[in-house]
Amino acid sequence: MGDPPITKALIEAHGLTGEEYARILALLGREPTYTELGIFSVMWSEHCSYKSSRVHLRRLPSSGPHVVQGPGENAGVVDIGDGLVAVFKMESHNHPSFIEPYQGAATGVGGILRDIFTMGARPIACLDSLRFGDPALPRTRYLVRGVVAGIAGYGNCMGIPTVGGECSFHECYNGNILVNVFCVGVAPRDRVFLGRAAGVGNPVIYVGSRTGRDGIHGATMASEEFDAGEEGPRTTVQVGDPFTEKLLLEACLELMSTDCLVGIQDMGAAGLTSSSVEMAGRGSVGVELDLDQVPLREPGMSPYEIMLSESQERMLLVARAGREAEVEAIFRKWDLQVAVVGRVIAEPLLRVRHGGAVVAEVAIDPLTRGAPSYERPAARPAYLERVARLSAAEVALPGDLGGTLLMLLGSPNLADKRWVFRQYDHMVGTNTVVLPGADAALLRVKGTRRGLALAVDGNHRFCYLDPRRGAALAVAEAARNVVCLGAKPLGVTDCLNFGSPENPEIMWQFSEVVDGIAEGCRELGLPVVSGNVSFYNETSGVPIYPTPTIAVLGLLEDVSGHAARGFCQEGDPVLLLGETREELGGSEYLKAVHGLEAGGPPRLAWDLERAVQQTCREALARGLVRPAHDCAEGGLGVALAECTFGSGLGARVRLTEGIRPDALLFGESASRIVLSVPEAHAGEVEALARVQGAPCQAIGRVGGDRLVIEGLVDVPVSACREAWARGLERQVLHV
Amino acid sequence: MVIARVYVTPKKGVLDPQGKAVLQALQALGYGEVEEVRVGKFMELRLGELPEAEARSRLAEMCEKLLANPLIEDYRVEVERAR
Amino acid sequence: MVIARVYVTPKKGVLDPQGKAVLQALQALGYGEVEEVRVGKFMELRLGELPEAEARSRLAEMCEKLLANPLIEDYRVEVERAR
Amino acid sequence: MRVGVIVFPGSNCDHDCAHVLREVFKAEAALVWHKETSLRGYDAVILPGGFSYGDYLRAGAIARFSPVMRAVEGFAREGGLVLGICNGFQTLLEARLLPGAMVRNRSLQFICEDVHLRLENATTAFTRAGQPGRVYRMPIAHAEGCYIADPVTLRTLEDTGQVVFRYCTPEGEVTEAANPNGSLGNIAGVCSRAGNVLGMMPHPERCAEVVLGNEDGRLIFESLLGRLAATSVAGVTARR
Ligand SMILES: Nc1ncnc2c1ncn2[C@@H]1O[C@H](COP(=O)(O)OP(=O)(O)O)[C@@H](O)[C@H]1O
Ligand SMILES: [Mg+2]
Repeated sequence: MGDPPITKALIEAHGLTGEEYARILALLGREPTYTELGIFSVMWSEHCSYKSSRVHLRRLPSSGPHVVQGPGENAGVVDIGDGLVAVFKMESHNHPSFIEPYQGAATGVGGILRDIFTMGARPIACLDSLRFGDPALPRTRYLVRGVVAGIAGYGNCMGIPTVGGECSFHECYNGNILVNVFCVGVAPRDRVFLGRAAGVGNPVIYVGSRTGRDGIHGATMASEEFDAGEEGPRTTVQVGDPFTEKLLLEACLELMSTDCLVGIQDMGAAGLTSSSVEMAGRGSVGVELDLDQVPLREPGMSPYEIMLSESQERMLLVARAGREAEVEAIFRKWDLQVAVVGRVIAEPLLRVRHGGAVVAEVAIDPLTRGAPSYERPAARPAYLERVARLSAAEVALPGDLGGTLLMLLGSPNLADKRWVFRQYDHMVGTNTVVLPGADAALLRVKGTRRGLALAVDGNHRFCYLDPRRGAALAVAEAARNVVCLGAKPLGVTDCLNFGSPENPEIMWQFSEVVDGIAEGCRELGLPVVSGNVSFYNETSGVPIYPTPTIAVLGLLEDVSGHAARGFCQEGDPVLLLGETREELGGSEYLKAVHGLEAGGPPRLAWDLERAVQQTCREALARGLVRPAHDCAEGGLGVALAECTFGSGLGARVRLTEGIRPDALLFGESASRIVLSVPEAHAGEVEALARVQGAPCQAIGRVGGDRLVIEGLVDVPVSACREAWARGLERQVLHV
Repeated sequence: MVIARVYVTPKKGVLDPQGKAVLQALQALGYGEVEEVRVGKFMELRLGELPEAEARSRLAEMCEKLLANPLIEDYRVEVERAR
Repeated sequence: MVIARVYVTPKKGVLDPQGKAVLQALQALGYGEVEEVRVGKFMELRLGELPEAEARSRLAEMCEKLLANPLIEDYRVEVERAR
Repeated sequence: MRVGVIVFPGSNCDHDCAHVLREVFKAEAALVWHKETSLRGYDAVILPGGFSYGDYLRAGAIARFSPVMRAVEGFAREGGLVLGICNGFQTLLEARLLPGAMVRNRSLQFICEDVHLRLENATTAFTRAGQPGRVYRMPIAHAEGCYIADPVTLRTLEDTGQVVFRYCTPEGEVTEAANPNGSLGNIAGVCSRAGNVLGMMPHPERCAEVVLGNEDGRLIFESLLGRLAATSVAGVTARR
């Protein structure tokens, strides 16, 4: 079976434009071989080359005193003290999860875990950010079940707890769900490994599972939109094997405790091709591969297939020459494949042999730094005019605000997500101090007194209405969530999910979102140390809403000093930090009750945001506060109800702002935190707020078994809890 | 009454982690003669009274929709009329 | 070469939550004619060259030891000589 | 006094168990690779939770044939203390060191959450620090935790006090609603006739530290280490 001739159709099928192909011809000075065409196509795919996003991502701040490794490696690294670093990153697996939810989500977890342990860090936690379509569609239910089971199936088996995340629903995801997974690991600061080849003559070693025909062209698939009618390309489903990955994790960490290793990288998208090329690129060397040595699952695989396979649970590493036997012994011990498949060479090129012949020889630079990079045209979308206006007159005030509160609490986006996270082992590793369901998760770092607080956030509706402010709000909220546990935000990773970059309106959204994130990070002093871009999230030309997912990692010096969960003491004063304005734009309430997605998202004043965060953190650090809870989707009404769920203790509250009652209860003004504090400490907290310049009002007291917001709402806590606890099952899963 | 047996197996070329683990376990147990294992599902369904042809076509539907995952699995159905 | 097929099913009287779930799902999908479902495992093994009788007895051992849990599962083996 | 924690390929609570033994109880603990064939020098053995061999086929089915399991069988036969937690329990069942079997949770889903347990037998080496009838809160995390056994076996277990823990309400009532996985008789843990082998689905190692907000799991480790200390003082530990 010979290679197909290089035709126009074949070039197109590889997602390469005429111009790009012309560049390949010029670079090689000849026609590429079939294998070379495959290599160019995956390396120049949007997924691997970031060709539409690179020029924009540069605008993100990526340095800071804690940063040990910024973007450009498999994951970002920040210093967390005591000689340790946190290694973290987020990845999307949107397209594969839409096609086969279980395996797509499972292999997504597998991929991000490898990104973390490839750097020498033992993963200690995952968080998942999920977006599904209309809950009324049977397919949504099927996808939710499959994705959640897939994340659970992989993460649980690996023994990495999934400690938090988000899960929401909107019809814009009917044809493109989002599955973004964040992972963090911890390593000694002086034992961080990089994806770098070095040392001419050093062996290039393949470890893990055998290579099969799975996922060939996964990277190009992630760079194309789906066509109407079909449920996506059918040839690329990869099946995950978490058991093998667990062995791979242990074997890699064992290897990393020796001094055999020079560089290592997982084989993710574009498999052997991207791992070898990227390692060579970072080390400014070349790599020569002999494909006859690659462990195969099926006989007769062509060099093209071997180079492009996306079989899971594989890593490529460069070891010191002469230490091959030690490396082999470790991987054999763990029953894994291990084979020397090549050498580091001085000439900066990738040379691939198969059956004795050279089947590809390409310079490294044009595949990495020199890959195409586009400043694609951007244009402000027309819809923005239409959705900007929101006239208060259009929004009728509900007659029964208590009933509205119950309805909101039970709506899919606000309801309890226990059905999801109870399928995740969130305690394995015995580090999880604050379990899923809080503003952020909290993990202790063994061997120290420290804790890591983790939160992921993103509000697609805000980003739809105003991409820049929506993105900034996401940064603010994720940071605020971490602060609600008393932690200091240290760094950010993101996952940017968008439609086709070839559409100028999408490109505009993207550029605005990057600016919004950059602004938020600058204002809060946070570096973006890693991230991921997922374009082409559209079906039949209908794109998803622009959806950046922001993850913030925060550090708590003393993990035992974290806040309580919910109201816990009868009689405690309830304080509100920040201020409630008449802002209904983009709220969950407008959408759920009035079917409206309009108006501008809430304003964001950075001075106020910082003052609120500072006050909260300082008050927690001094032990003045029992719980602190961020006020976000669903507004103050929902935030207060959420505070009652733990203990069942209610509250009586009086709100005095002279604004529309629905805005008062359900508006989503930014920069607000609800606190309850022991009576004796209320004055000190108020004084702290004054010093910081944060508005702080005593709005009521904890107590009773009802949530009373004077003149507006008077409902039993048990009714709130019931609506909230059963909402997901009732409205999404229909059980 | 109709009894149907449905056999679901991983598609050729698709990774079968279970099969791989069972193969290694058998070999470690001394069954070196075993060269390959694929692990799938076996389902027995009891259906009410209905013509065989209809049963077959209904079963094929059930497999496509629920019993098998056609993206990664093959299936086979046997139908038998009982009593 | 010997091809063996091993069918493992939950013993009668043993809980089969998977069977129950599949039954409910099928009925909800409109397949009201389905009255009972049992879900088990189906394994295909390829063995090297060995006499059929020996293959059978070795396979019975593999089932007793590993492939099935005789406390809760029944098994059945089919052996076929290929090519 | 030395506790061995067995590491099967796919074990993932091995480090957690060792951590509690070493850091919380200052006891000596060693990880024992599944290819070891001897348990000489250990005073007790823990089979930890996780997904040995990916839980492929049946949970614990493949691990049960690991070389070390021959040693575990011998160790148990001679009266050595063997504790199986979650996947370790499943492995002990597959190895027939404990009676009965596990099938999938009736919800067919993996469940991770705190449950309440009523201590039914406070005479075992693993529960002697507890009070019978007391309610403990511990997390479970499993997909195959529905314990089943034939009626005769069940009867015997009940009659001989081999049921050590039962799922219950916070008040200690054994009800259907308090049963997370469908286990017969709400059984969460059983011991061998001689009492020296215990299998339990809940994870005591996940709730043995103040910082994790729950210390109910200390019961198991305090009992076990207390027993070992007592026997070693008495000089009976000479075994092996
Ligand atoms: N949105 C982003 N913000 C910051 N860095 C990013 C972003 N997207 C990608 N990066 C960085 O670009 C590099 C390449 O991305 P990566 O997702 O690792 O590629 P691959 O999917 O092939 O592993 C990584 O270092 C990553 O952290
Ligand atoms: Mg990567």
